[in-house]
This record gives sequence, structure tokens and C-alpha cells, in this order.
Amino acid sequence: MAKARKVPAIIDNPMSFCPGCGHGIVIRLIAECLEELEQDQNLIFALGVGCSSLLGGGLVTDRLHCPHGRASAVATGMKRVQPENTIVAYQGDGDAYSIGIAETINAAYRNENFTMVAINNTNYGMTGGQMSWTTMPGQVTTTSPLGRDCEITGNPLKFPELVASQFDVAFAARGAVTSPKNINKLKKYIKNGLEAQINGEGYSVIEVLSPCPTNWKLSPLNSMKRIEEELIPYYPLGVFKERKEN
Amino acid sequence: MAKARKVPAIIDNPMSFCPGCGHGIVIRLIAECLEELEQDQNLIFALGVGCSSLLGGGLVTDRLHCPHGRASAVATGMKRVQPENTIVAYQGDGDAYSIGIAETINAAYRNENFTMVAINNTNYGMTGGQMSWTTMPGQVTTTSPLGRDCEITGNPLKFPELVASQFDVAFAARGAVTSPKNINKLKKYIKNGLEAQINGEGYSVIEVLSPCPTNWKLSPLNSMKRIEEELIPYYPLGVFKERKEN
Amino acid sequence: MREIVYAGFGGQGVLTSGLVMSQVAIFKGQNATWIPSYGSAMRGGTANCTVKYGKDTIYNPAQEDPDLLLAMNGPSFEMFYPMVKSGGIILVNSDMVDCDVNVRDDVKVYKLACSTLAQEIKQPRGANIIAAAAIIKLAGDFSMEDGIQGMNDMFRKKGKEKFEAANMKAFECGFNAV
Amino acid sequence: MREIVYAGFGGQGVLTSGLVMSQVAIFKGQNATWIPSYGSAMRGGTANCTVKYGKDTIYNPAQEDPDLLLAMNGPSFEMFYPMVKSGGIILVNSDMVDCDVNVRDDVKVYKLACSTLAQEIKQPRGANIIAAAAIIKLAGDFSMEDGIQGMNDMFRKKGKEKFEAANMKAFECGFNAV
Amino acid sequence: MGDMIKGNIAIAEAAVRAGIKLYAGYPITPSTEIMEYLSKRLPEVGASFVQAESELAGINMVMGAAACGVRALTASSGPGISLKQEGISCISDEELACVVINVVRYGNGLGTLYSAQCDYHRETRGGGNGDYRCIVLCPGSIQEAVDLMATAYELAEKYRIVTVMMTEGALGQMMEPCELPDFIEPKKHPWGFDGKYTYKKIGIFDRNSMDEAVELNKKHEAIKAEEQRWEEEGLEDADYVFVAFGLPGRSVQGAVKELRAEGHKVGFIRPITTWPFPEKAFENVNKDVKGLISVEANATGQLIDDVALTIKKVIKDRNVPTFCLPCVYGIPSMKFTKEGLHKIISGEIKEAY
Amino acid sequence: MGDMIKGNIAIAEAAVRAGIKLYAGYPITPSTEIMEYLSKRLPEVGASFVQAESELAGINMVMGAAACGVRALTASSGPGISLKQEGISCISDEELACVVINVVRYGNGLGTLYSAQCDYHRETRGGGNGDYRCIVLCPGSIQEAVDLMATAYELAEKYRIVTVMMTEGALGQMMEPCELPDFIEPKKHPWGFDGKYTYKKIGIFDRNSMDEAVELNKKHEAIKAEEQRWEEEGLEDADYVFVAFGLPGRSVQGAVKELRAEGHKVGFIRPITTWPFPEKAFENVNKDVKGLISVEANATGQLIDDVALTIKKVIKDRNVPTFCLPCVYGIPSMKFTKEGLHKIISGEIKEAY
Amino acid sequence: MDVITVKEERCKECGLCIAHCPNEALSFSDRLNSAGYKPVQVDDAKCIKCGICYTMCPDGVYEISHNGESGGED
Amino acid sequence: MDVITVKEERCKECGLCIAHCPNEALSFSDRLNSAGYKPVQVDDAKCIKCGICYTMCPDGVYEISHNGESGGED
Ligand SMILES: Cc1ncc(C[n+]2csc(CCOP(=O)(O)OP(=O)(O)O)c2C)c(N)n1
Ligand SMILES: Cc1ncc(C[n+]2csc(CCOP(=O)(O)OP(=O)(O)O)c2C)c(N)n1
Ligand code: SF4
Ligand code: SF4
Ligand code: SF4
Ligand code: SF4
Ligand code: SF4
Ligand code: SF4
Ligand SMILES: [Mg+2]
Ligand SMILES: [Mg+2]
Repeated sequence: MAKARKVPAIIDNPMSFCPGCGHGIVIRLIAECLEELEQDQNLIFALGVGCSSLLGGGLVTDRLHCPHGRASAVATGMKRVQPENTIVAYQGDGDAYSIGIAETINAAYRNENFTMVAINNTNYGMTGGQMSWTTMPGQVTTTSPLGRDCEITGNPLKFPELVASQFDVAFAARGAVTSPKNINKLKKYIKNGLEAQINGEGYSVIEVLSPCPTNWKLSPLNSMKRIEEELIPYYPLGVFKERKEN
Repeated sequence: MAKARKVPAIIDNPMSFCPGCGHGIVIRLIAECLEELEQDQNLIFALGVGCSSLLGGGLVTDRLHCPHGRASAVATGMKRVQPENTIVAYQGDGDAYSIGIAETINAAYRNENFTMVAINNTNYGMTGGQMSWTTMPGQVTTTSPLGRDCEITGNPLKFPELVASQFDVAFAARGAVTSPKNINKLKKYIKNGLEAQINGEGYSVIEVLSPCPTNWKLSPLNSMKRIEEELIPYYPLGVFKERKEN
Repeated sequence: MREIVYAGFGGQGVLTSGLVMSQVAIFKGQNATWIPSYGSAMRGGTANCTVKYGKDTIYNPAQEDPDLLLAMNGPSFEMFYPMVKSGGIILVNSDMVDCDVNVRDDVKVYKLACSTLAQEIKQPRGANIIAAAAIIKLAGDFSMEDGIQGMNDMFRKKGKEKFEAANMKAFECGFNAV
Repeated sequence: MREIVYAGFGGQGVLTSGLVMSQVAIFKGQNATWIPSYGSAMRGGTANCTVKYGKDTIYNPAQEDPDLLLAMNGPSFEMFYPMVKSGGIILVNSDMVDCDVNVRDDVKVYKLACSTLAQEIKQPRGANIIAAAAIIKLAGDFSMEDGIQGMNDMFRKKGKEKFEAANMKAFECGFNAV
Repeated sequence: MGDMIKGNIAIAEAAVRAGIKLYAGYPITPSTEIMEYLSKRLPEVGASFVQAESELAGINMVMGAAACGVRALTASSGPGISLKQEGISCISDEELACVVINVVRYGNGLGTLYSAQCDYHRETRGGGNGDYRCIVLCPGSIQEAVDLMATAYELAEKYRIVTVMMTEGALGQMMEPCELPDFIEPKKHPWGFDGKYTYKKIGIFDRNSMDEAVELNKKHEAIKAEEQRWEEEGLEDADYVFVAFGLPGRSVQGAVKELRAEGHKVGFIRPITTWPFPEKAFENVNKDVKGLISVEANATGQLIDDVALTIKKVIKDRNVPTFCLPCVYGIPSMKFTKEGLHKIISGEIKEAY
Repeated sequence: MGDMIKGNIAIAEAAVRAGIKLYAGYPITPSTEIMEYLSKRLPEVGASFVQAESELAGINMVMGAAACGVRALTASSGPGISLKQEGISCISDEELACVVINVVRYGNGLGTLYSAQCDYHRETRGGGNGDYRCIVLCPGSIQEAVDLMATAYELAEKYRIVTVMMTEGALGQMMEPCELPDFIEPKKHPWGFDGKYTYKKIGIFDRNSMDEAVELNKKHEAIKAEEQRWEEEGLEDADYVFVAFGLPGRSVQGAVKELRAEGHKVGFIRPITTWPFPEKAFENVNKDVKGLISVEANATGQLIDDVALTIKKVIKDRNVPTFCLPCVYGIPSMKFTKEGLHKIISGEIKEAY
Repeated sequence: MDVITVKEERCKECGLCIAHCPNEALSFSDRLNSAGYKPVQVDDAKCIKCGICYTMCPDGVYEISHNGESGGED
Repeated sequence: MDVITVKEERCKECGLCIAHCPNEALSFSDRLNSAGYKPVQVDDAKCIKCGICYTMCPDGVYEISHNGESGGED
């Protein structure tokens, strides 16, 4: 029953995320999929600004630090001129859905042929835990000190659902990193997204519910519990847009 | 059976739109509604950049020329500090849906309490007829010289539908100016949008299918025919989000 | 160096009138510049362009001291007639412009019913070519043959040779009318 | 003017240690500045701040020539000990820093087991106050009473008076330990 | 003497007391505490706090509020201010009044979090399209920043212009004692929209750019004549005059004090407004001065341009050399400034202009 | 001599011939013909055309393509270029190569469609955050613009910097004869991404800003030493030297010719690069020159700053007065320039610096 | 008495009113207005004052007054 | 033979692996690594080499080699 498991070479470096941060799990999954799809030597990352930026030091691969929120536009430029490379935009919820919503939506709208992985940790982690567009109702953050009031700030955004229902994209799903089971499912989603790209099917997005223990001021384990108990009921896991060929 | 009809004072000026342009009809309808709701002396327009800008010279009311695409953000600032005024963002399809998509979507997302009227004439009229995000498949424009190829540019955007299905807004509808009947319906939509705002129900959007004879290179009458025959089948008229109290 | 202003309503084709002139000059081995005026108002209003040509370098391509003016409508005439150089020439489209030929005593004003002529020769859209040809004649730098060849060359390069006969007819009409 | 650097791991509360010092100076009517260092790396790493105080205007609030250094962990000690002014004082948290007290012969190095002391007085989170108090003692500008009053004043203004007794205990412990 | 307070918090509270009715912005280190503080504080005083989707949306919300004649604020840093350039140019063009705080951080592009003054050129000359200028206030202490907050709005409103409060990362993050100002209840300006079209505006296509250019220059001249602010010392007999603003300016003051004590005839000008640049201070400079020296926290030297241009203008009868001491980021130590002088005297550092 | 061709079209075709692989941009008058032309032309040559959702997205797409080491282009005007400032600063910081065309139109904010040079300060000093500079090319004719297009890319790639092709509305809209250059097949640069991590980059948090500042200054110095471009005439004995670029520069050349013919000892410098500014040209100026005069199409005078700074630097032994003749927008007529000289000689116009 | 008024100067000859007039009461005149368009003219005998021309006109050419009053919904 | 390796220096003491190990084979050690964390230790007797710890660990601490080979899906 044992499986040989080794962190893929492109990510086999000490990472400077906080203890228990979900970023570390997700990036490893992406690297595993790329390795399995033999794309790990054929790939360019468009990194968002946020704790994603910490990958700048850890990833052994072509990667560009994009301006905050613009990774999907940058990825568009990359893919258009280098269609044979696999392009992954790796962005946080603030990066992809708030400041970058125009570029993010437009990549989906045009069905650009790359894969976006969005780390939804319900806040701006890097800058110390401000409200983001995925912050839960009532959640206390440094810019929603009395708890998020959705009456004036809007309701948490569900991007994969929006994309799946409004645009003609290749694949859209949401996963989580709370348990081995969820992690394995998430990996399948990521792989599907990458395969869609390799096959030229178009835009794929995988959102990940991911803990930010530091800013949530919860232990890593309680952060996972929060995702299970609070986030998943609001942000359902699963595939919102299935690939056509599957 | 006769109705007394007079162009409302706030708009009773020669306008510099091209012959047969829909902008002239829509702005008159807005003015009529405002007059009927007694808001014509209590109102601020946030004008988009596009042929909307031509209203700068014609409207006898508080109005601001906003940076291209940003009228919904500007309107947000206005309404937040002056909630007792009626605020209308008047924008073209390029302004609202392309360059301004972030600000437009975010106003809907936060359910900001103002009314947006979007003139969808399937191109950038002011700058000479480039493709916009509502340009029809196959439509020839100066930047889609061989006809719009939706495979690489995406499919025409349906904003009221997107807003109605994704966000918790007060009112969303689409009308057209092709016939007296459609014009009268459109006026009801606009009135509903404004009433929603006056009652504090939140964001309202009314999109209008509107002819741009100059850039379509069609006569005013044939432009109306194009809307009836080509546009309405793709962009259905009607209310996509009904007001709650109605 | 010669400087000519072509002005009229947006739809009257004055930009093309000017282009024909510049093209004829180039065709004859001279230098030329063509510059349209365009301002903040996009809809309606007047259109105009300035053409300069000559054997020497053209420094400033913009309007400075026009030797000739083509005024295809009233507002253009009003706007530009005071700017014409002393000793210069104004050609007005008398179908649209109702002016006093003695509006300035240091300038010669010619009237030509461009639209009427165009109707007469059954080239309803040819008024601007008629005017262009008349201006070339009045400027006196090129022969009718040069003018026609230069013009044909230009339309051929634009892939519009099918209008050649019509354009030539209009050109001849205009050239001979002043 | 006195200049003191407080340095340690992110979680060790050195920024507060420095703040106590600056607050005591203000409380006694002096000028003071407190400036944290913050760089590109947000996660992990060391934290430090520089406090300056004195009766005169403080021009440059940033680190220049520290008279004293508090080094709560090894990396901080390594980084800052060379910068201390000749004749200056270094206080190291001997629970974390294992150093030679004679690392520099022109500087006096004191060792204090801040974390151990904190455990001993049953204030496990009080190591930074202990260190702060020890530094105040070593600097020699303020009495223990002044120090305690200044500190209490600061926490009261932050609405944290409930920790007053505990903080005082830690302060006394640190002040008396060097 | 007030309590120890963090620069960003003090500035935010000073804005509240200056009567702002709206803050709209997006977080970015080292400016974020301003918005974090206001997210709690503004609702308490009945004003609006909007966490905008981006810096760009933020400045446009400010434009909307400013158009209504109320006091509105946004704050950011580095790339965030870059994103506001179109908006700032538009607000300037519409002659609306508002305040933008730039808590400057070092670096091109994404940049760093280090404290710096690398946006000098952009803030003093406008990074948006066109010929507009913003009034630029550069406090050297938290107290000065706080005291300038109401001034920032008064100037913005007096001239219908954008005021940029250009602080530095370090000023935002440091603490020192500070007395907070009293509350002001600003009047709504007559040109603010009220929905009743009491203030008539002409449409954008009806404007006359030639006339407006004349007006713009007049306005700039008036601001230059009236609103220069600076601190100076020792100019009358100085062989060398340092010019530095903000925290470097303050550090240079200390260095000058020490240099004087050591017998060097030096003086300083600390511009508080960097636009309008304090030309009047330069008129007080010893006519036999041997050189002017800018000390600045950036890589290339930016302030030096204004120093050179201004001394050229003011001392007409000869060409006074101007030197630049850029320290890249942080606050230059007093030692740095003093050593710089010696290198200039010895000829090791050549003049920039 | 080539055929009559519109400036924007000629420039777009020249870009195609320089081997661009991607254009991404958003329409705005008077630059739009560039993108309209390329929407048809690029697919013909197997390159990508993307109509971006905004100018901001456009520059970021260009950044993506540039990161892959291929030639990419965007063009815009007025507020559209303002929206690209963050992106330009980021591309500069990443040391990628690309070309941005600014077909300058007059005005702050939404502005006008008039031809102008009002973005001079911004383009030559950077409107984004930080200390970066772009190489700025300012053609005076369609032929020169076309000839500079390949140069623009070569410079961008040689120095890994952004080149701004700063044209003017009038140059984009006018026609004159022009010979188009030959096709180039540019090599992909080794630092372009290929998916194989052949070019190693360090992460953003591992960079050393102090070292990079030194490198940045070295690069700037190298560009200043090597890449100044200008046209000049009559400098050796000139009493007055005009400085003007672009179409005003060309008009000034004509005025100088006439003034010379009338017996005035005048000369001109027409900067083709405005950054690096052609300091070397100033070294050729008559040491006894009475004044330098900038002629520029903006409201406030911008180029004048560089003229003053440069002459201050070059002629060290005295303070040469510098005058400014701003014409707001359009192309200054030769008459305007000539009258300006007379007003300067008569003392009616005072020196700016 | 209902009266229909035409602001000829504003007409841009687009023809939308003519196409929708239920009673064929509208046509283009032979005059040119100052903008160069041939403005509409109403055949009062045919006009039933239904207001459709007002509704369709983008340029505010029409006004219909009802017993001397004009404006508003009835 | 399956072998589990622990890169102690990378461990940040988050505890996610411990919580999910199906056989309670993991615990924190008493040592401090250079970042100041107490890294995990494996009780080899209890460990069934299921790889769950690898799956959960955000910091690449674990490697499990299978008959001397490591990596990839099986
Ligand atoms: C233009 C710009 N605005 C703001 C910032 C500051 N900033 C950096 S990261 C970040 C938020 C990141 O949040 P998210 O994308 O959710 O990523 P996380 O850190 O949570 O993974 C912000 C606001 C910036 N770098 N650039
Ligand atoms: C930042 C910026 N980018 C581009 C432009 C140029 N521009 C002016 S209007 C316009 C398009 C308008 O199209 P739309 O919004 O559909 O309005 P329409 O004219 O069709 O009614 C564009 C691209 C601008 N003014 N500002
Ligand atoms: S701040 Fe949050 S998202 Fe960022 S590294 Fe720490 S835990 Fe992860
Ligand atoms: S260009 Fe089109 S939208 Fe603009 S005024 Fe003319 S017809 Fe109307
Ligand atoms: S009112 Fe009715 S009947 Fe009369 S002209 Fe108008 S549309 Fe025709
Ligand atoms: S609809 Fe109006 S503008 Fe058009 S033809 Fe009729 S009256 Fe004239
Ligand atoms: S491999 Fe499985 S049993 Fe062994 S330590 Fe890891 S989780 Fe526990
Ligand atoms: S999951 Fe990894 S980092 Fe966390 S405790 Fe286990 S081994 Fe250490
Ligand atoms: Mg996040
Ligand atoms: Mg449109």
C-alpha cells in the first residue's frame, strides 16, 4: 500500500510561509501535477502579489512577479507568444478577485488558454489580514474591525461559480486543503485544469480554500476546522464547469 | 387620447449626437422619469467617457465627466457622501463593461445605492467604432476587421444577466429604443431603477440596446432593424432582477 | 513652398481633396505634407486639412500662412478667409457659400458651383474632386495631365482604380471650370 | 541623547520593550522617538526597533550609534553587537544567546536569563518587560519608580490596566536583576 | 507634549479632525494603518469608509466625493500611487480639492517596504498626463504631519487642486509624542454638487484649452507666490547649504548643527512644500555660497534638479555648483551627511550640475 | 521617396517589420489607428493582436510577452498612458525590454485631442513609482519615426529597459512620404522565459536594493554616454540656441533657417532622445551664447528644465539664461518662434531660469 | 386643442419619426436648416397628436401641448 | 523496504501531520531547529508509510521512498 512520495524538484526548497499555511500544500500539488504531466520543465508561473510572492524565492522554474492583481493579464501575454509552454497564474483572493478582478474575469471571458490557481484564505494575508472579497460575513479583519458587514461591503464572491455560469471556459472547480481526502481531490482538479490547458481547451480555474493561521489568529488545526465548518458550507467544493472531452 | 409631451427642461438643448443616435432617446427618457419622480432638481450624473460625454454640453444638471470606465466608482463616492441626492451613472458599453468592468461589477457587488444606465451600441462609438465586449459575433469593426472572432475575443457579455445571477442587487433589466412600444417599456425599467434608488433598495442597472448608425454604417432605420433582428435575439429584453417590494 | 487649406463639412470629402493635391506633388517629385485638423468635437462640425508642397524641406507641416483656401461651406469660409496670405486665392463652393467676392481686396475669390457641376456630369459624389482639380489649376504648379496622373496613382494604390474614369471626368471638369 | 536598539525574534516582544523605554522618557518630560525596522520579508525573521530619548531635539530617529543593545536571540546579537558605540552596553537574553562576554573589549556585555526569570516569577510572557526594565536600569537615566509609572501609564492608555500587577512584577524583577 | 503615537495613526486621526467625510483606498504597506484605523474611526464620526477594490477605484471614489465639495482622502504607497495617476490628473483637471497621502516606499515596480523619497519627481511634476501640479507637503515629524493635515485641505480648497501629503515609510511606522489638533467642521464648498445645479459647469467639449492654460499658469504662480513653506538655518554666511526634506531633512538639521559646532559654515533648507519649491528660502542664501547639497533617500538623485534649477534662478550672476548625496533608502545618518560634506570639499564627490 | 502615408500607420507597419510578436492595447484618439491597423496586420504575419480590456491590462500583457523575450508593443495617449505607469515601472524593475508609444495629446485628465508635448516631464522622469528611467525617442517626421522603430527595440533590449516612442497627435494623424524599412527577424533573448528555467532569476525578497541601485545608476550612465541622439545646427557662433523636439523641433529648424537668413546668429538643438538628454549637443554651443530657448507644446514649460539643467552643467563658468516659449498645443508656427526671439531680445520675455 | 410644434433647427433628418408616425402625417421638407439637414414637416390635417414622433425623436424636435399645457405624463 | 525521511530543518511545528497520521506515529521532538521550532519525529514502529504526513505537510518535510525509489504517483 505504500506510495513513494517526494517533493517535486521544482519546489523542493525551504519555503518562508508561516507554520500551517495552505500555500505550501497547494504549490506542492501543482508541482506534482506538472511533474506527472511532464510539464515541470516546460512551464512559466505568473505569480500574484501576496503571500504567493514568497514563491519567488522557492520555485526553481521560470516565474514572474506580476504587478498586484495583474497575473492573469501577464499570463495572457505569455501564452499568446509562447503557446507551447504551460502557464500557471498563481494568485491570492485579494490579488485575483479584488484589485485584479478585471484582468481575472477577462481572462475567463476570452477563454485564454492558461490555468489560474487562486488561494482563497478569506483575507489579504501578506499585508496583515485586511478584508478581502471572500472574507466571510461577520469575519473580523483589520479593515472590518466589527466583523464584515455585507450590507455595505457586498457578499463574499464565488468566482468559480461566476465563471462557470457566465463564460465559456474549459474547467472551473473549488477544492480545499483540510484533509488528505480533500487534498487528493484538489489535486485532481488541478490536474484537470492543467490537462485542459495542454489540450488547448481554454481557461481553467481552481480556487482553493486555504488556511491563514497567522491572520486568522487560529492554530493551524483550528484553521482547518474553520474551513470545514464555516467556509465549505458557504463555498461548496466541487467542479462547476466540467471539461467537455471528459 | 392625446398626451401632452415636452422634452424635460434639464435636457431641452440641442444635442450633438449623430442623426438617429439612441443616446438622445435614452437621456430624454431618464430626464422624463426624473421629472416624474421629482428628482430633476436633486440629481447628479456621473458621465462615462464615450458619446455619453456629449451630454456634458447638453444636460442642465450637476454632472461630472468621470475618467473612462470609472463612473461607477465616482458615483459610489458621490452617493456615499450625499445619500439624499439621486445619482445616475450614464455609461457606454465600452466604458462600463470593458475598461470599467472592475468598477462596474464592484458597484453591483457592493449593491451601491445608485442607478447605472448602460448604452449598449455594440461598439466604441466615440472613437470611431472599435470592437467592444458587446460586439456581436462576426460583426466587422475597425479592430475586428474580419468580423469578431469569439474564439479568441470571447462571447458578447450580458451584464444585466451576470449581475442578476451573481449579486444581490435591487433591479436589473434590458430595454431597447427600436419602437414606441420598446421605448415605453424601457422607460418603465428606468423608472423602476430610479425608484429602487430613492427607496434605498440598492443598485439598479438598465442596459439599453441602442443604435450607432454612424459606425454601423447603416441608416437610422436600418440600425433599428438590426437591433430588432440581430441584437434582441442574443440580448433578450426584460427584467432580470425584479425589485423585492414590487 | 505652397500652402493650401481645404475646409468644409465633415461629409464633403475635403480631406481627400487635399490628399489629391499632396499626391500630385509627390508624383512630380516634390515634398509634401498633409495634416488634418481634428479637435475635441468628433461629431458634426467642420473638417479641414492643410497641404504644403514644394521642392524644399517642409519644416512646419501645420497651417501657417495659406496661399490658397478651398471653402466648401459657409462656416469654413468665415473661419479661414481672414487667414489667407495677402495676394492669395480663395475658391468657394458657391452651392453652399454665399459670400462677397470682395470680402478682402488683397485676395482673389473664385466661385465654383461644385455640387451643381457634379450633378451635371452625373458624378454626384465628385464635388470634392472637382474642387481639388480647380485648386490645382489655380495654384498653377501642375498641368492637368500631371494632376490626373498623380490622382490616378493615388487611387490605384488604394485599390480604387474602378473609380478612375469617374474621377478623371470630375477632375477635368474642375480643372477647366476655373 | 541616548540611543538603544532592541532586537529579537518576531514573537519576543522587543518592540514593546523599546516602547516602554520611550514611554518612560516621555513620562519624565523628555523627548523620545521609537522606530521599528521593517524590510521586505514579512514572515519570520528578526524584529528590532531603535529608541532615542533625551532633553534635546531628536533629529535622526533612525539607528546611528547605539549606546545600548538588547539582544533577545542569537541572530540579533550577531547582527548588532558590532554596531554598539565604544563604551556602550549590551544586554543579552542568555536563554537564547550563547555568546562570549568579551566579544568586544570596548563594550560591556551583561547576560540575563529573561525567559527563565519570567518562568520563575510565573509571568511566562513577561520576558520582554524584564528585559526592558533591565535596560532602563543599565541606561541609568531613570529610577525604578519612574520606570514603573511610565510603563503603567502606557498600558493604561492602551486600556490594558488589567495586566498592571503582572507587568510591575516583571519590571521589578528585571530592574533588580542587573 | 502629547503621547507617543504611530505616524500613520496620528495622520489618520488628524484627517478625521480635519473633517473628512470619506476615505476610499486599498491596503499597501507601509500605509495600511491609515486605512485600518479609519475603518473603525470613520463610522464613529458618521463619515464613510470604503475599502475600494483597488487604488484606482479608490481615487475615483474620492473624485466623486470631492465633486460634492466635501473632504475626501485616500492613502497608498509605491505601485498603489502609480495606479492613481489618471485619477489625480482628472481631479486636477476638474479643479476639485482632495488629499492623497503617499507613504513613500523604496523601489521601482513592486518595490520594497523600505522608507524612501524615490517618488519626488513624480509627486512634484505629476505622473499623470498633462501639465497639472499638485501641492506637495513633506512633513519632517509626526507633529508636523498632523499639523499639516488641515492645511492640506485648506490649500486644496483654496486653489481647487490636489494636495499630496508625501510622507515616508519610516514616518508612518515610527512613534513620537504628538499633540492632536482640534476638530474642524469644514464648510461645504459652493462648487460642490448638491443635486440642484447651483454651480454651473460647462461641458468638456465647450472648454477653451488656450484660456485654461493661462488660468492654470496664473494659479500656479499664485501658489508659488503664496504657499512656499520651509525651515532654514545658517544660510546668511554658509559656504555650503544642504537641502533635504522629510526625515532626511530632519537628520540633516542635526548634522548641520554638529558641523557648525565643529566650525563648518553650513546651513540648511528643509522644504516643507516641495511644490511649490521654496525658492524664497534660496533668496536668503549667502551670495558667495560655494555649493548647495541635496541629501535624499533615492537611488538617482531627484530633489537635486529643483535645487539646481532654483539656485540658477536665484543667484543669476554666477553658476553655483550643486551636489547630490543620495542614500538610496532609509534615513541618512548624520554621519553620512557630514562625511558627504567632507567628500565634496575634498573634491571626491563632483557636482551634479 | 516613398508614398504618402499616415504617421500612425507607418509606425505600426514599422513595428511589424521590427518583428513584434504581440500588440496589446486599448483604443484612444489620436493613437487608435496604430491598433486598428495591427488588428488586421499582425494575424497576417503570425503575430498576436490582443484588444485588451484596458490600457492597464494591455501593458501587463506586454509585460508577459516581454518576459518571454519577444518584441511586444502597446500604444496609447493621454489618460491611457497614465494607466500604464505601474506596469511600466514594473517592467523597468524586472529589466524587461518593450516599447510603449505615446501619441501625445494635450491636457490634464480626460484632456483634448490636440497634438501636444505635455507629457514631457512624465516620460523623461517616470510617472510610476521609483527611480527608473525610460529611453524616450521623439521623432520629428514620419520617416524618422519609422526609422527609429527598430532602434527603439534594439535599445530596449541592449539595456533591458523600456523605450517610450513619444510622438504627437499631429505626427500620428498627418501624412508625408515615407520609405518603410526592411523586415527584421529579431533573436529571442537569452533572458526570455522558455519554460525551462535556462535563465535564473532570484526572488523578489532575495534582491539587494543597495547593490541594485548602484547597477541602476551604472546603466543610466552607460545610456547617457552612448545613446544621446539629436540634430543641431549653427551652435558654434549662436547668440541664441533654440531647443525643441518632435514637430515643434522641426518647425523651429525652419524658423532658425529664416532667422539666419535675416542675419540673426541663432542655432538649434533638436533632441531625438529626450532621455538621455543630448548633453553632448550642448557642449557644442558657443561658449558666449546669450541664452537658450525652449519651444514646446504645453502649458507650463517642461523641456525648459532639462535645457536649464544641462546648460548649467555644461557651461560651468557662468550662468547662461534660459527662456521658455510654450505654445500650449499644436505645432508652433515659425512665426511664433521668430516673434519669441524678438521678445526675448527686447526683454519682454524674461528668463525662466 | 392639441398643438404639435417642431423645432426645425434640431432635426437631423434621421427619419425615425416618419417611419413610426401611425398616420403618415410626417415628411421631410425641402428647406435646409443651419446644420444642413432637411427638417421634418407635419401635415396637421393628418396628425392625431399621438406623440409617437416625440417618443421616437432622439433630438427633442417635437412638443405636443394639450389644451395649452405641455409636458408630463397625462 | 519503505523508508520515511524527515527534513527537520524545514519543520515549522504546525502539527497538521500529527493530527492526520492514521497510526499516531508522529510527535514533536524536544529539539529546537535553527528556526526555533521543535520538529516532528516518527515512531518507525508505528509508521505504515501511508504518506498522509507527506500529503498534509505544507513545508516539504517528508519523503517516503519505496524500495529505494522515491517520488511520483505509484
Ligand atoms: C498595487 C498594489 N497594491 C497593494 C499592494 C499591497 N499588497 C501586497 S499583497 C496584498 C494582498 C494580498 O492578498 P491576497 O492576494 O489575498 O494574497 P495572500 O497574501 O492572502 O495569499 C496587498 C494588498 C501591492 N503590492 N501593490
Ligand atoms: C483611459 C482612456 N482610454 C481610452 C479613451 C478613449 N475613449 C474615449 S470614448 C471610448 C469608447 C467609448 O465607447 P462606449 O463606452 O461604448 O461609448 P459610446 O461612444 O459607444 O457611446 C474610448 C476608448 C479615454 N478617453 N480614456
Ligand atoms: S500570512 Fe497567512 S497566507 Fe501568508 S504565509 Fe502566513 S499563513 Fe500563509
Ligand atoms: S458615434 Fe454612434 S453612439 Fe456616438 S453619437 Fe454617433 S451614432 Fe451615437
Ligand atoms: S403626433 Fe402622432 S400622428 Fe402626429 S405627427 Fe406625431 S406621430 Fe404622427
Ligand atoms: S426623429 Fe427627430 S431628428 Fe429624426 S427626422 Fe424626425 S424630427 Fe428629425
Ligand atoms: S507515513 Fe502515514 S503512518 Fe507514517 S508517519 Fe506518515 S502519516 Fe503516519
Ligand atoms: S506538517 Fe510539516 S511543518 Fe507541520 S508539523 Fe508536520 S512536519 Fe512539521
Ligand atoms: Mg488572501
Ligand atoms: Mg458603445
